[in-house]
Amino acid sequence: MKTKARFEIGFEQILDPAGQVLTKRLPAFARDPEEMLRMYRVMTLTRTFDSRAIALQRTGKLGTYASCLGHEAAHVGVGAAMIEADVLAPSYREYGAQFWRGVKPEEVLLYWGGNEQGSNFSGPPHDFAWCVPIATQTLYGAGAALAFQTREEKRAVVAMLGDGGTSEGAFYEAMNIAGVRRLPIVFVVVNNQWAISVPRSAQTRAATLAQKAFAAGIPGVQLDGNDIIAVRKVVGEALQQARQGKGPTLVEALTYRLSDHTTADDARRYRSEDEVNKAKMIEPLERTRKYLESLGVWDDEKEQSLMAENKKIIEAAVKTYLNSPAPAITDMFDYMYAELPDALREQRKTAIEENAADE
Amino acid sequence: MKTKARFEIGFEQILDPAGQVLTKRLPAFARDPEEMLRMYRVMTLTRTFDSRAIALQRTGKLGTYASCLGHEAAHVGVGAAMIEADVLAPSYREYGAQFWRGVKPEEVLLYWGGNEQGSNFSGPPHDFAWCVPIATQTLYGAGAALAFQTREEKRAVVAMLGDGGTSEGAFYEAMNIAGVRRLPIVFVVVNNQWAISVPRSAQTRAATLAQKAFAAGIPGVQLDGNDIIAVRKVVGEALQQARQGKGPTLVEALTYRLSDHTTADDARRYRSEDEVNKAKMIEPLERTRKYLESLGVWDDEKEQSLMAENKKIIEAAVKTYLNSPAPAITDMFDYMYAELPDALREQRKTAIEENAADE
Amino acid sequence: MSKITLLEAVTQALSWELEHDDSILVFGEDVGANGGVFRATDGLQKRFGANRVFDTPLAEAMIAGLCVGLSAQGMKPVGEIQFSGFMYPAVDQLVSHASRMRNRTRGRLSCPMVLRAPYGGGIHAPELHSESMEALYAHVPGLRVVIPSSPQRAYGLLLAAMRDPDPVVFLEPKRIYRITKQEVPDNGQALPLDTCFVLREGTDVTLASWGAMINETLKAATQLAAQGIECEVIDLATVKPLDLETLVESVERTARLVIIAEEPRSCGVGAEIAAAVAEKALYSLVAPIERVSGYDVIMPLSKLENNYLPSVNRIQKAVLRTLEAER
Amino acid sequence: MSKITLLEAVTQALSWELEHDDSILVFGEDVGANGGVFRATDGLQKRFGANRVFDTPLAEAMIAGLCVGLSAQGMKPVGEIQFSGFMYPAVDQLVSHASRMRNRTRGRLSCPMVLRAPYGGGIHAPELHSESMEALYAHVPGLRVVIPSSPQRAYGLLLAAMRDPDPVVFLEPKRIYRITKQEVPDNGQALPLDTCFVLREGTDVTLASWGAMINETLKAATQLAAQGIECEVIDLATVKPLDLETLVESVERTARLVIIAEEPRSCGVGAEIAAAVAEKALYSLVAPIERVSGYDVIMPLSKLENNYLPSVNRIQKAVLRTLEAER
Ligand SMILES: Cc1ncc(C[n+]2csc(CCOP(=O)(O)OP(=O)(O)O)c2C)c(N)n1
Ligand SMILES: Cc1ncc(C[n+]2csc(CCOP(=O)(O)OP(=O)(O)O)c2C)c(N)n1
Ligand SMILES: [Mg+2]
Ligand SMILES: [Mg+2]
Repeated sequence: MKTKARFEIGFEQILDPAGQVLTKRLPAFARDPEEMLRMYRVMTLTRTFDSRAIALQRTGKLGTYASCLGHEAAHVGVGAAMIEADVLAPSYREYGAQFWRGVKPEEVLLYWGGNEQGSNFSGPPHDFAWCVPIATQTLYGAGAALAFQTREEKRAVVAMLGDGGTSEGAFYEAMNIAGVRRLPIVFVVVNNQWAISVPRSAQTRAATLAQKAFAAGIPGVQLDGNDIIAVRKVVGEALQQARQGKGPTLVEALTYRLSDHTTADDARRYRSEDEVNKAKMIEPLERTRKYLESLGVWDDEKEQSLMAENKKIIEAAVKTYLNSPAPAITDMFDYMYAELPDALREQRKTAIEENAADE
Repeated sequence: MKTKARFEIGFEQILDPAGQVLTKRLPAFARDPEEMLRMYRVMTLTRTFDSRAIALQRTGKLGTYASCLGHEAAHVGVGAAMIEADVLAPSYREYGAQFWRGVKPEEVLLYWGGNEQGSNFSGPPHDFAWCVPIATQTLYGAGAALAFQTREEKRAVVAMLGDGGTSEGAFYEAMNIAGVRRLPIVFVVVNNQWAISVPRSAQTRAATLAQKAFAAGIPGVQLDGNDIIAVRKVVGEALQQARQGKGPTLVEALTYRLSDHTTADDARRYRSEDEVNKAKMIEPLERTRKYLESLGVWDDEKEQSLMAENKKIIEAAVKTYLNSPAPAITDMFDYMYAELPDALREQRKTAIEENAADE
Repeated sequence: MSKITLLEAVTQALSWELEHDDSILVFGEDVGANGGVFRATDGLQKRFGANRVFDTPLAEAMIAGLCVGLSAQGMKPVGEIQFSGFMYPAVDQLVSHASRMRNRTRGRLSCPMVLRAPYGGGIHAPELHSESMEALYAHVPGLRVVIPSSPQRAYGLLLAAMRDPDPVVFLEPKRIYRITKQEVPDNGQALPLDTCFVLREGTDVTLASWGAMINETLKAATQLAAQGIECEVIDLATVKPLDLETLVESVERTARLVIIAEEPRSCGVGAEIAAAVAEKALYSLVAPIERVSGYDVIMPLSKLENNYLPSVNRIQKAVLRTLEAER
Repeated sequence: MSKITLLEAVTQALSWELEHDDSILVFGEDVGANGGVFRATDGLQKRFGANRVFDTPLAEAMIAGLCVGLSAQGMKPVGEIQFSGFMYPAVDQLVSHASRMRNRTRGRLSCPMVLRAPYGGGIHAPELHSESMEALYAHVPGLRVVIPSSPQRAYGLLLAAMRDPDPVVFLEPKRIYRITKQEVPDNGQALPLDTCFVLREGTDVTLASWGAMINETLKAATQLAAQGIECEVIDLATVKPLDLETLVESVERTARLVIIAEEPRSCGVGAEIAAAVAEKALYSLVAPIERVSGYDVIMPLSKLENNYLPSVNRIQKAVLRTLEAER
């Protein structure tokens, strides 16, 4: 048999778990302490937010919540790699990327608190809201990319999904159309090793998720998703390529879901503490802090004051959230169509009357 | 960047367009003139059938019909590679494979003539019927394979689809589950270069369709689909592997759709005669005949008597088809459920009365 | 002015809007060089270029997903699903996103998109090429479902759909794609959505229908008129949201309603009309509302498809039953 | 005998059938080690092994496709879709194959499969976790749609579904998964499909409902009884095909019908019941049939979900309206 075609998957890592730099060619942003600090701030803020959100849920003040513990480098790295004009099509736990882009913590809380207003957020108005049906965001992400390509705008889309999401047909269809039309889109698979209780190994026999790109004839690359420098660099370059009309990329970011899947889940049912503890050893914040320390711009005191500042920000957000008004009953009708159809008028009236009667 | 994984796609061809053998290691069946003749008979019968079916359609005696002109090696090769206990999950034009497996030409005509009885055919009773919604057969094919695996039966499934079908999400989901559970299934993509009017090049940016296997971590191989020896050999080996619990394979068979997509299509609207003429030069029957001649078992006289025999068989089938009774009105109710639910009784009565009134 | 078919009216509407609105994109399987398997997009790629009118790979979820993403980002996509029987992979994007984007984001993003598909039986096509499953989409909150039944309404309603700020599933009754011709001025004038069209006025019984069955309904009305029975014929046109007012007003006058549809009976659009009209006008009804519909069976292949589709005769009999009925 | 919840009744039925029928396989996302996100399959993998109870990759079309292929080849698959809001990718296999296999092959192949999913609102879950879209499946010819409303019926109907020779979509009202407990003898006894259950007899008005709303319906009936109004409460249980006979017989006695459902109103199962009952029993009705249903809006997130779901109060008011109505 002749060989017809050959392929390979590369792996990028710049900052190792000890905060050591593994390359001589650091990207410019990584040599800029200000920029690194900016990222570290959002990463830590995200973590503070996360534990506060879980606490709110535990005390009945928030609905089911999907933690992002351990994903901070992958998420914030993606946010930092984007320009404002780009569009983020997230799944449901990429708060780090969204905070970077201007979404407010209280808006995330509103969403998980069961108020649609949370999705009318302060991030870029063109960003998509959270996407619950797994992997479907990759398809409308491709549609958004096609809009920019058609209008010849120098903008790109980041569609984010999980390791589990790579099993959905939608994901392949999205990569395929992106490849065919060279759409300005970067697919970021945040491989946190688990899809609720299903481990990565049971999700597919593919050795890497990055190689799924070959199905669409687009480039795929794997990287250390706990290394924010690698994430921002690779995703940033892919986005640049995309904006320049050079087509899509699939990026697989290896990380680990340190929390339960959501507050409705109990991960002890299906995975060992041991595995989680090992993953904690290579989590993203620690190595970033060490790197900052190695740059000479960080110390314990600064760390403590940052933590205090983060706490203040999040507490203020929680307060805003808890004080925010309940949505109006009529909201459930008034955003169904641009204009309320006659057919809904009577139902809307019934809902108002019902509510009055209940009170 | 480090290299994490490498892949390659092989290409198999044994019989070139001139009927020359390109290998020293011919498979046993290819050295057996009887077996080669058996395949040639079904290939030519299929072609005779095909042109007769088109003629029937043109004269209003058949509904829309999907021609298989040029696909005979790919189809019959697959049929010949299977054992009776295997299950075929075809799309809608693999009559060659089906004839080999016992489906009668008149049954194919019944189907395209608008009579469901055609799908209650004489092939293996476990074989699936024709599948209209593209690529969906790959998923139930995987389900069938799981049945055999669960019952520890030494049987495998062949799911056949087109180049266009490889763009559907269902196909990737099917390969993925097949990979995960090492299901006994072989996916055969008959790449005839066109999906109605959409050329292979517009379907995906992937260099080969075989490489789509990498998305599922299963082996993929490309072959000359006009070379029945390559088809039967590669698919046969893949099936053997599958039956032995060694997992699935994706096979891409390169061929060319020499006809319109269906009788409802006019391919002159979107492709050049030139391209079609070139494809005719490498079609599958000619080279098989030449190979038979080189084996010393074939000549013009035998060819003529085979053609006459084929014609007789097909004319008999056409006659049976044309004389077959129309389905009963009640058929549309009586196969909906194992037992007719009360809710359908009245509708069934209405249909009978309506029909009486119309006459 | 020369007369055109419903199919040509579709092409004419697409053409007009492509010409007058830069944000319109038309795409789907085989819509480019081939001009669509029914030729609904014939000549459009040549005229407007392959950036605006193009073939996609074979993937319906993807076509719908492109529509969602494009429309949320300021474009006006008109996706084609080759036959409505292949729309099922697109259901997820329609139900989970297109219909929800505006509500989900409290108006920040929306999906002004059109998903077109030929639908319905009667052309002796293969399996899954002849179904009438409009009720699946009509049940989904947030969608509009529009079905034209004449060249003029095809033109006017498709223009309206393309200009509508919300997602529209536009189902084209392929059985009448080429059956009747009408003068259809190419003036860019849309017809209103969410509105029934009264095609024939009458006093004895109201016939409500939509899509290709409008033809049989009008034929039945004509034949009944010869017997002195005056039917009011109403074309729903937008089957979701429903223009109930027009229907109820008519039934209050005629006291009788027959609903004619190709769809399978259970939980169909016909069920909704019957339920809603009876709610509003029970005391006006002197006879049970009749549903002359498809059966709750798989749409048969061609040999039996005419036994599935409601006939003129069946409509007439239903009308006569409502006239004979007495409280 | 100790009492169990509806959820435990589901587990018990799966368990029984796994034990007594080798061809049963149970699979879906997180059904293995995790025992399902609601624990419906808790302990089953341990007991019956990972060959018979297993996790699949995350792909609903695939889960449905496995069911189709397995059942066509002699197995009895019970697939789980984690929430009915994620069933849309599975619609294609359900509509294009599961519902058609027997008819397509004139009985040669068939699909005795069950596709289970938790459904409905009221547990303050995220988006797409609370919808009631049973009508989508009820509209599809060839499917059975079964919805239990008590532990006993969950056990008996799920056993029946697993033994049925045709495909069943089995929707489990998650709001009442853990609300009531009943004694449910684990004796492998199935209940009949295609049959309504009369939960309370009454003479003044018929209340037809299914799923979780049965609870509010029964509450309303109890409260109304205190006012001397006797409601007959009927649980549909199988919403397709419909046991119309029981419904019509009841309405002929009570002359009034109120339908209570969580689903969006338009083209719902409620519409079919209203239309079908009015067809058969128009002259028995002294009041318009009332539909107390969800609205034609996107199921709201938790803050408003109770404003979407029909309340006991709303049911009572509808009943009183039918009692006040007069011809
Ligand atoms: C289409 C669909 N199926 C199932 C679910 C239920 N569900 C929510 S999250 C999840 C696992 C997702 O895993 P992964 O893609 O790896 O993302 P992660 O949660 O790990 O970030 C599942 C099965 C869903 N939301 N959507
Ligand atoms: C899901 C679905 N979408 C669209 C169609 C309409 N259609 C029928 S055949 C075809 C092209 C198929 O091309 P390919 O997969 O290459 O198979 P081929 O016909 O060339 O054998 C299309 C688009 C369909 N049958 N099913
Ligand atoms: Mg994951
Ligand atoms: Mg092809």
